[in-house]
Amino acid sequence: GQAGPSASVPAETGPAESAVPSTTPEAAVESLRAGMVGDESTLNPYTYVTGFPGWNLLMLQYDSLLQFDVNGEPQPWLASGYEVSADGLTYTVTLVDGVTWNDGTPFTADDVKFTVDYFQANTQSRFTRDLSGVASVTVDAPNKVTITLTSPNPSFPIRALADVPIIPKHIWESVTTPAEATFDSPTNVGTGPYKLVEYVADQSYRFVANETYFRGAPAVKELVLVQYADEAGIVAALRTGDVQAGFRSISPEQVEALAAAPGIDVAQGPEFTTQMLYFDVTKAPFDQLAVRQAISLAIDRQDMVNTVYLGKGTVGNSGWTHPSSPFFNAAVATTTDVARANALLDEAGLTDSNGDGIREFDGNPMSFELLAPSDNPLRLRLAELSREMLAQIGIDAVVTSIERDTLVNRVWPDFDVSKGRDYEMSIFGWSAPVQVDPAQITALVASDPAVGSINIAGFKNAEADRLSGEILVEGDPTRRKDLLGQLQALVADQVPFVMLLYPDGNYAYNADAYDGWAFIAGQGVVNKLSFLQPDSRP
Amino acid sequence: MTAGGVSLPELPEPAVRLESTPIGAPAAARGRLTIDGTTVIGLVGVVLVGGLILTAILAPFLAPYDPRERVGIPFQRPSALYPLGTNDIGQDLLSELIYGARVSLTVGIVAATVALIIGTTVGVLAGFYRRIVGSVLMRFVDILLIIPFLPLLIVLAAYLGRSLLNTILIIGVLIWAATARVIRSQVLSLTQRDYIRAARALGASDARIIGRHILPRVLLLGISQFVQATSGAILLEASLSFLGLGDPLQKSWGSILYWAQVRGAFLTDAWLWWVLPPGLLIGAAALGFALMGFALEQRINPQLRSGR
Amino acid sequence: MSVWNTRPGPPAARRTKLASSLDRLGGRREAPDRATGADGADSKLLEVSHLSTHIWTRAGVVRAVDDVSFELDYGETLGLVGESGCGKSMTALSILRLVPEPAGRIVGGEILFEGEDLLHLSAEQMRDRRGGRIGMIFQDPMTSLNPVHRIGDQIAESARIHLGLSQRAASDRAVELLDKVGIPRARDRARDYPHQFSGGMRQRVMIAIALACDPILLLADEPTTALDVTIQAQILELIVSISAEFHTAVILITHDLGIAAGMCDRINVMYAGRIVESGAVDEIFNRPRMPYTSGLMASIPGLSTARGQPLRTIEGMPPNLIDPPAACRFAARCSDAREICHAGEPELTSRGGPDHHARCWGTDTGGWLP
Amino acid sequence: MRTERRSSRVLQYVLVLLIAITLNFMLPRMMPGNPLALLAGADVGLLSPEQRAEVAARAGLDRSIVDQYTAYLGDLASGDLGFSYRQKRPIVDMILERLPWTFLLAGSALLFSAVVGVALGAFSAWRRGRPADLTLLGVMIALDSLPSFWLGMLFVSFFAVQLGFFPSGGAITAASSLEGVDLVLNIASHAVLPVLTLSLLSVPGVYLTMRYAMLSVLGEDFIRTARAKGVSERGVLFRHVARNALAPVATVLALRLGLAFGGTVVVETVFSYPGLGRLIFEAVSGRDYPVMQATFLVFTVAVLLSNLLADVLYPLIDPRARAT
Amino acid sequence: MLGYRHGGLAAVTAPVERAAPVDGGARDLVEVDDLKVHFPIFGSLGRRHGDVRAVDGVSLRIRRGETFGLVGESGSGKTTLGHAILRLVHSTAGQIRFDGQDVAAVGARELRRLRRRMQIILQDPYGSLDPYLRVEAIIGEALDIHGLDQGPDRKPRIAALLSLVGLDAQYANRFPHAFSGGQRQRIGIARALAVRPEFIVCDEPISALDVSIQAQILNLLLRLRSELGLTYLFIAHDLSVVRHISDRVGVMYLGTMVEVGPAVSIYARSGHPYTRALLSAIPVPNPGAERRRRRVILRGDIPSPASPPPGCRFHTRCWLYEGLGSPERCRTEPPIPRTIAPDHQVACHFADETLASEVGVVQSDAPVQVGPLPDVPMHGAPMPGAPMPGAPM
Ligand SMILES: Nc1ncnc2c1ncn2[C@@H]1O[C@H](COP(=O)(O)OP(=O)(O)OP(=O)(O)O)[C@@H](O)[C@H]1O
Ligand SMILES: Nc1ncnc2c1ncn2[C@@H]1O[C@H](COP(=O)(O)OP(=O)(O)OP(=O)(O)O)[C@@H](O)[C@H]1O
Ligand SMILES: [Mg+2]
Ligand SMILES: [Mg+2]
Repeated sequence: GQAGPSASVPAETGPAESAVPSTTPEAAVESLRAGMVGDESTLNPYTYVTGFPGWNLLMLQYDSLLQFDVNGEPQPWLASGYEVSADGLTYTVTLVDGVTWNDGTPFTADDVKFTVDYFQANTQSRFTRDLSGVASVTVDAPNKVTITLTSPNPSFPIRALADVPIIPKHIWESVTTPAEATFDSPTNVGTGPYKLVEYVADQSYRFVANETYFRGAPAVKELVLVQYADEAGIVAALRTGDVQAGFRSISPEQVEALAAAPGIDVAQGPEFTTQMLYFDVTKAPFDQLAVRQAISLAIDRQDMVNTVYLGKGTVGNSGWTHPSSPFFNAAVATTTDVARANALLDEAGLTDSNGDGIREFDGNPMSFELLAPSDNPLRLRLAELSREMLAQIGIDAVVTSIERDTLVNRVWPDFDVSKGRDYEMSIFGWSAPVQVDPAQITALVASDPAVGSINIAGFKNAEADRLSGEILVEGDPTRRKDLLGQLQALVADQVPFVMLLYPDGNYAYNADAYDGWAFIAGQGVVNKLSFLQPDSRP
Repeated sequence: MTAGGVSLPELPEPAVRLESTPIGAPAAARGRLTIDGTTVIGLVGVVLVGGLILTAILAPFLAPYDPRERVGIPFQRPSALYPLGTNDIGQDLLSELIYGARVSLTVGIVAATVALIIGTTVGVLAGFYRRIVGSVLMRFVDILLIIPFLPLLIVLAAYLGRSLLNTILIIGVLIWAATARVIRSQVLSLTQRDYIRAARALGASDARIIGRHILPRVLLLGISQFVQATSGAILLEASLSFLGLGDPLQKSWGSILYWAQVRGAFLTDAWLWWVLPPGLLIGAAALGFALMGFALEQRINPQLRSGR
Repeated sequence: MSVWNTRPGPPAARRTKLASSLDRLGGRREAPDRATGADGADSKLLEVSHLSTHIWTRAGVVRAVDDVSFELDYGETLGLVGESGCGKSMTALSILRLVPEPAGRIVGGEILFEGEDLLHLSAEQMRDRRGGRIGMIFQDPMTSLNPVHRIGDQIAESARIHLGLSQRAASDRAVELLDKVGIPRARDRARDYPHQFSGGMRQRVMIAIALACDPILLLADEPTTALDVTIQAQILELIVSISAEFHTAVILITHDLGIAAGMCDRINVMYAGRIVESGAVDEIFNRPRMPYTSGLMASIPGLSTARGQPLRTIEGMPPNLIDPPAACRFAARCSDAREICHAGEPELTSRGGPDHHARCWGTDTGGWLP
Repeated sequence: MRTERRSSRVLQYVLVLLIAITLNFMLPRMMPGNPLALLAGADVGLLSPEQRAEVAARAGLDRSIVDQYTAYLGDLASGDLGFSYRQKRPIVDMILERLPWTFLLAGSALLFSAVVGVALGAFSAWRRGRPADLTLLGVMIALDSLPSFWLGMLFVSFFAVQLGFFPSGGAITAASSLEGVDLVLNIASHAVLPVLTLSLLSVPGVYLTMRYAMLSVLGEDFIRTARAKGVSERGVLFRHVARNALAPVATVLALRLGLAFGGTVVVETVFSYPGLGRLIFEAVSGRDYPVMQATFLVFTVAVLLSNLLADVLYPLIDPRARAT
Repeated sequence: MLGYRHGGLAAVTAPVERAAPVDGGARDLVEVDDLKVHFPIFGSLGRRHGDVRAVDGVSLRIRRGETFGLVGESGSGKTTLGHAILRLVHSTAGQIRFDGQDVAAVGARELRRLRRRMQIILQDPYGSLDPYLRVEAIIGEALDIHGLDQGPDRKPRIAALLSLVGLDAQYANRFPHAFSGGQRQRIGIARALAVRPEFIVCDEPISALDVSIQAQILNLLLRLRSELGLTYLFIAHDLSVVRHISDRVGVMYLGTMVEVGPAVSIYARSGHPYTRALLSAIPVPNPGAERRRRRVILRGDIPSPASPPPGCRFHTRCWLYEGLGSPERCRTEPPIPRTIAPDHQVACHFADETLASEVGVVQSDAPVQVGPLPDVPMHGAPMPGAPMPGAPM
């Protein structure tokens, strides 16, 4: 699934092209009902379920030290500012004054130190990971903390300061097993713009506005989230007026139909999730560069965007990075050329010697199993289209639809790339954070499992390893961008995987009911900015 | 739920007798109308099933396009070119529907065959070797019948993965229990028949008695069970496919509905040409087999024919 | 131990204690004098004439009862004997208009019961006769009782329908009847269900049901065939004593000539849907006029037949009732058959005694009818 | 003999329950895929091996299968159904929250189909062989042949989306502070479509059972006895035929009660109804082992209880089964 | 092997091999000693609730060439006894020897050989033929199992068997449903005869038939016996039939043999109150005799064979017991069989009192002459090879 973004996009990239008109609501909306899919449990840092929208909803009640603006750049929030030491190891953070928890207790630097210590002591996969590089936190003053890292980490503000919710010491210090503690209205305490007042499992959440929010009272006084079994449920409810917004990206085929419905608008924008075609490059014939390049050339990415996503997506760049990313290397070209692909294969001696339309390698037909997750219709369709396109270059892809978890287990056994892999080809993709933090490209290609933790293709390239090492420690933004550009070019040339496309986010809502949505690139409209008065937004 | 398909109820120990009514003894009273009605019902079933089987066989000649080929732009409304419009990636829906008959009917018939084979074997063994083998087998059948069916199906489908073969096997393996029960009770009563005793007295071996006297007798009953199981299996395949537990890449009626569901067709006008036809066809196929099964059962079970 | 003599006494009018007590209980209408009938000595209790009942089957129309006529006097016991499938049960069911519909239908004739043609009664009126004036006992006591109702209630149901008794009165009456048919501890047993009774006891219950409203005619369709020989004797004794006591006329259907000989005043022998011989019991047994009747009797190894000697037999089997021959229906099996026998069907004509009729081309004197 | 019969019956149920419990434990574990993703959240791939091991240990997944099994049995015995991986809440709570909804759906549907099915079945048997019977029979068999999800989809599409008569999903308008009659009406309007779908699909079963049972009773000898007693057609039909047909029909209905639970899976999915059926489907697709086990168990117990009910009911209706 | 083509009827069914009696022919063909057959009653979980004592300590001898008649009420264990002799049910205790061989002890192969020498004819002519097989297959099965008359011999042999029982050979191609009850019973007899047995258990072979047909079958059995030298165990509940065909008669009650003796002796001077009751209960087709007869009606029903009454099993229904003032002996002490006439044993404490009673004594009435009897030779005399006249259909 998707995960909440924890990285920034540069200022020059606008949010969504079809930017939501930012009106200034004169009076706050009394109540808004939105549809969602799947239960997110009691919505505290240890119990929320998914990265999206779980984390996004969690952050309605909690705040982090930094907050993304609509352009996706981290801005001061609970922290009024921070300074980084020259060696990149020490962050000195100043806090905003006068913030209180929604139970009335004042927010102090102790809460920040407590939060870091607590997440380090009690594993919460995302936040513990974010904070794993922190050596120590010291409280310098009630509004000042110093955070010391073990090694320089240029991504620290994006991945930790703007991502980790600050939790109240006075509540959590007595909690020993956070994942099993029962959280309810009195214990669900945060500094955020909303307070969760009612949770009916599998049915609904009710948030009420925190009228004394330090950035000003929210524009929507009551927010009700209604759970539906699937997207269709939300769409039906939007049409019948049961809800006024959908907290889930609508699939492409519904966009036009919904946009045409009276009163309903659709906010569209880039989301940084990816759809990719993977192969096991440790196995013949995918270990041959010509084969990989031919496959990349054979795939008509535009056709996929048009057919499967009905145009609601961005064509994949062969260098992997989204064109909207500030680190995008515009020099990396993506081409479709079936003739050249065939020529490449012919040159490599992989010809169709028996005339059955399928090429052979080492006497074996180039026929491979192409895995696609059975619960993801769009990926299944991408697999079908891939089969069709590969057939043109004499490669026979047999599409096998298998259980998502089975697929993951074969492609990525035990989530540990050092354990090898058991597949030939697969449609796969990553959640938004992987794309948002530009440094994550190293995780895709580095051969050292500690760095290339999601290198599920088994790609191994000395140049890629070298570039990766440098990117991870380079503090200088320009130099870093240059290194990232080099790595993208290398990926485009070596084809460790085929980047197919980036789907768009499409959020339907009833504009008559509420129109103040803020679309954060890579994150969509489900965020606290959407509910703050425009002047309260960063 | 669609669990057993047509649930012709199983009454405690169904008294199924196959003997032709002895000459001279008053035959079970039969209403003329009932007989005619049963025949009509059976014929309707035969026509439905026959029509669909013919469609499946002649699919390449009947379908305007190759259902795997993208022949138009996605989500088209019906037109002269595409009588039922196109699906989400531009394949012709009518062609999918016609080819879908192949998968749906195959799954139904083969799964029912699997069930028939297992059910008959278990039923005959349990009925013939009543004591130890029989009670062990029947306890097993009891358990199979008690375990919540759909959940088990879902878990098995998830475990075994998606392929046509697996779908067939899962359905077949789960629906034989009912057949086994019916067959067993028939065998139990058969083994009490005098002609079995006579064969024993002649020195016939068990194998001979089963092969020559028992199996032919349960065959008709087995066929009626088979026909009804087919109806159930077709519905199960559709349900599994719809829940995404079948193979969505197989062009079956159930998977057409799956795609209609996941691509939101029933929220738009498309339900008329994308949702309605496959559902009706599933219904028609299940109905055809159910009607045939019903008519067969009426013929076999004299209790049903009586009543004055 | 009870040792008894089969014959009821001379058919003198007797009202029993039970019968009169029932009258008191139910306050039912007074029956006409049962000895002679309402209209004097002339009229019969039951006059069946030209009754035909057909059954439609896939193979064709089975003429189960084909132009059957007979009479029954008040208090008389009439035996209906013949081979399986000859139409005995259908005849009885036709009288009650209980022929299995819609396959079976009475297609003609008239059934005068106490002067009324039953075939012209409304369904409502007919129901009133069933179980009221006419009781019936069926062959298989194991299946003829409703398994889910208490014995007492099943007996009481009749009484409630026909005598309009209250629940209480009806169940008292049921107990009384149970006692009458020889069920010990009747009051307790009335609360039992049929499966708690043995075959013989169930047949007693059936008799109690049939007698619940003091019927004037009892139809007994093979009431003992399903029972063991010692139980058979018990039931036969019961029927005899009850019919004598209530002065009920009985039509006893049986294929056991021994039973017919012991129980009946008159015998009708049926063959292939027709009555082929009828007469007083002694006439039939001592001077049978129809080769079929004598053949039947000769086929039974009696205590007086020579042991180990071949018996006389009737070869072949009865004709198909869908398409019976236009000739004497027995001709094909008759060892004495002549040309005429195969040519046309004889009428049921008077033989010897005034009340002895036979359907045979042969004459009393051994000659042949023209 | 009677008590012995009963005790052996109970023994049989215990046996089935044990096997079901074991199966429930085994089946989820036989499934491919790793529950770690769920336990650790979406970012599992970014965890270090040590962190992963810790997460697994917290869920007891590091122990041997035998240990896990005995722990599972022990917890069950103490009424503890475990903790959801996904929702991180006691499963007992989750099930208790959902049970009433499923009861509402399954119960109303069963009631509805029982009344309609029995009435129509009796009618059909009474008019046996006539056009009315045959028409009804055909309609019922046809209804029985329709896929439930499809019918549900059409209902949503037609009654909810196109016509807007009923809500398209859910059990109650969420977070609406309704009270009294409004609340009841709200719940009722949400239940109409799913109940209708479930009912339409279970009416044929009841109908066919009733018709079959009545027809076989009609052929029995004792019906002839009743007629010979002068019982009216109505009396025959009600006092004798229906009374005898009741036993099998009641048995089938009791058994259906258990099945109705399982039958809600598809309908609850189509109508986003927050019942047990949807819970199990969600648990299966989310690999929430403990929830799967617990819901399986609830379904199994439901079926067992309904079997027990049928066993208790049968002798009450059919005195022959009361044999001493 | 004798050729069916050359010999007469005897050749058709003569046993292939006839073992010489072990001790010079003096030995009885069937010897049953203290036989018990109990059927366990199982509960729902396979628990045993008790036993139905279908046969509970029966001893009898059947001599070569004789017909032993067995009567008794339903459930008294007649069928079970017959089945036990053929080892169609397992005997719980006791011994059964056929021609000196212990039937219970032989192995499967030997059992097959034994079953060629003994056969059974079943009561229900409708249930005893597989309705799915043609007559040829039904009779042929007997031949196939034992590998008799295979190949070209098979067809004519089946035809010969059919004509032996009075059926047209062309019927071989028909299915059983095309036959009447009597004809079916003939097919059943032909099947039994196919293996050329010496001994046949006739388990109520005529009870299900119409009177007219009963006589045909009885005649056929009589004829076969005389021609083929068969030994019968003839089970019936109709005493007059048993008397007609049997040399000796055994009377069973609730799993025990209460009286055994020559047929004539049993009918003339029965020493057991139960036999007397049975005799008195037979209705005879003679109104005069019926009118004069004194009957004894037994009270109550037959007790359950699962819990038979103690002492004499019959005492609960015994008319004599009542008449004698309910002596305690009858309730406590099972009667030991004793001889009251040559070859005639009775198991009753008060056999003498019974003998003295008039109850159930059959008055010999003048035979009802109903026409000339067909000219059929007497028992034992050979008969020409033509089938019976007047074969049906
Ligand atoms: N329901 C029926 N359908 C078809 N034929 C029937 C039916 N009932 C009876 N018959 C036929 O009607 C004829 C007369 O039947 P009926 O029952 O009156 O004979 P029966 O003399 O009572 O014989 P049994 O001694 O066997 O009772 C028989 O030929 C029988 O086959
Ligand atoms: N296979 C069996 N299992 C259990 N009980 C049996 C079995 N066979 C027979 N019995 C019981 O054994 C007793 C004797 O039965 P059997 O058939 O030998 O009696 P029978 O004298 O032949 O009676 P009938 O005259 O009815 O044929 C009966 O109570 C019967 O219920
Ligand atoms: Mg009859
Ligand atoms: Mg017997």
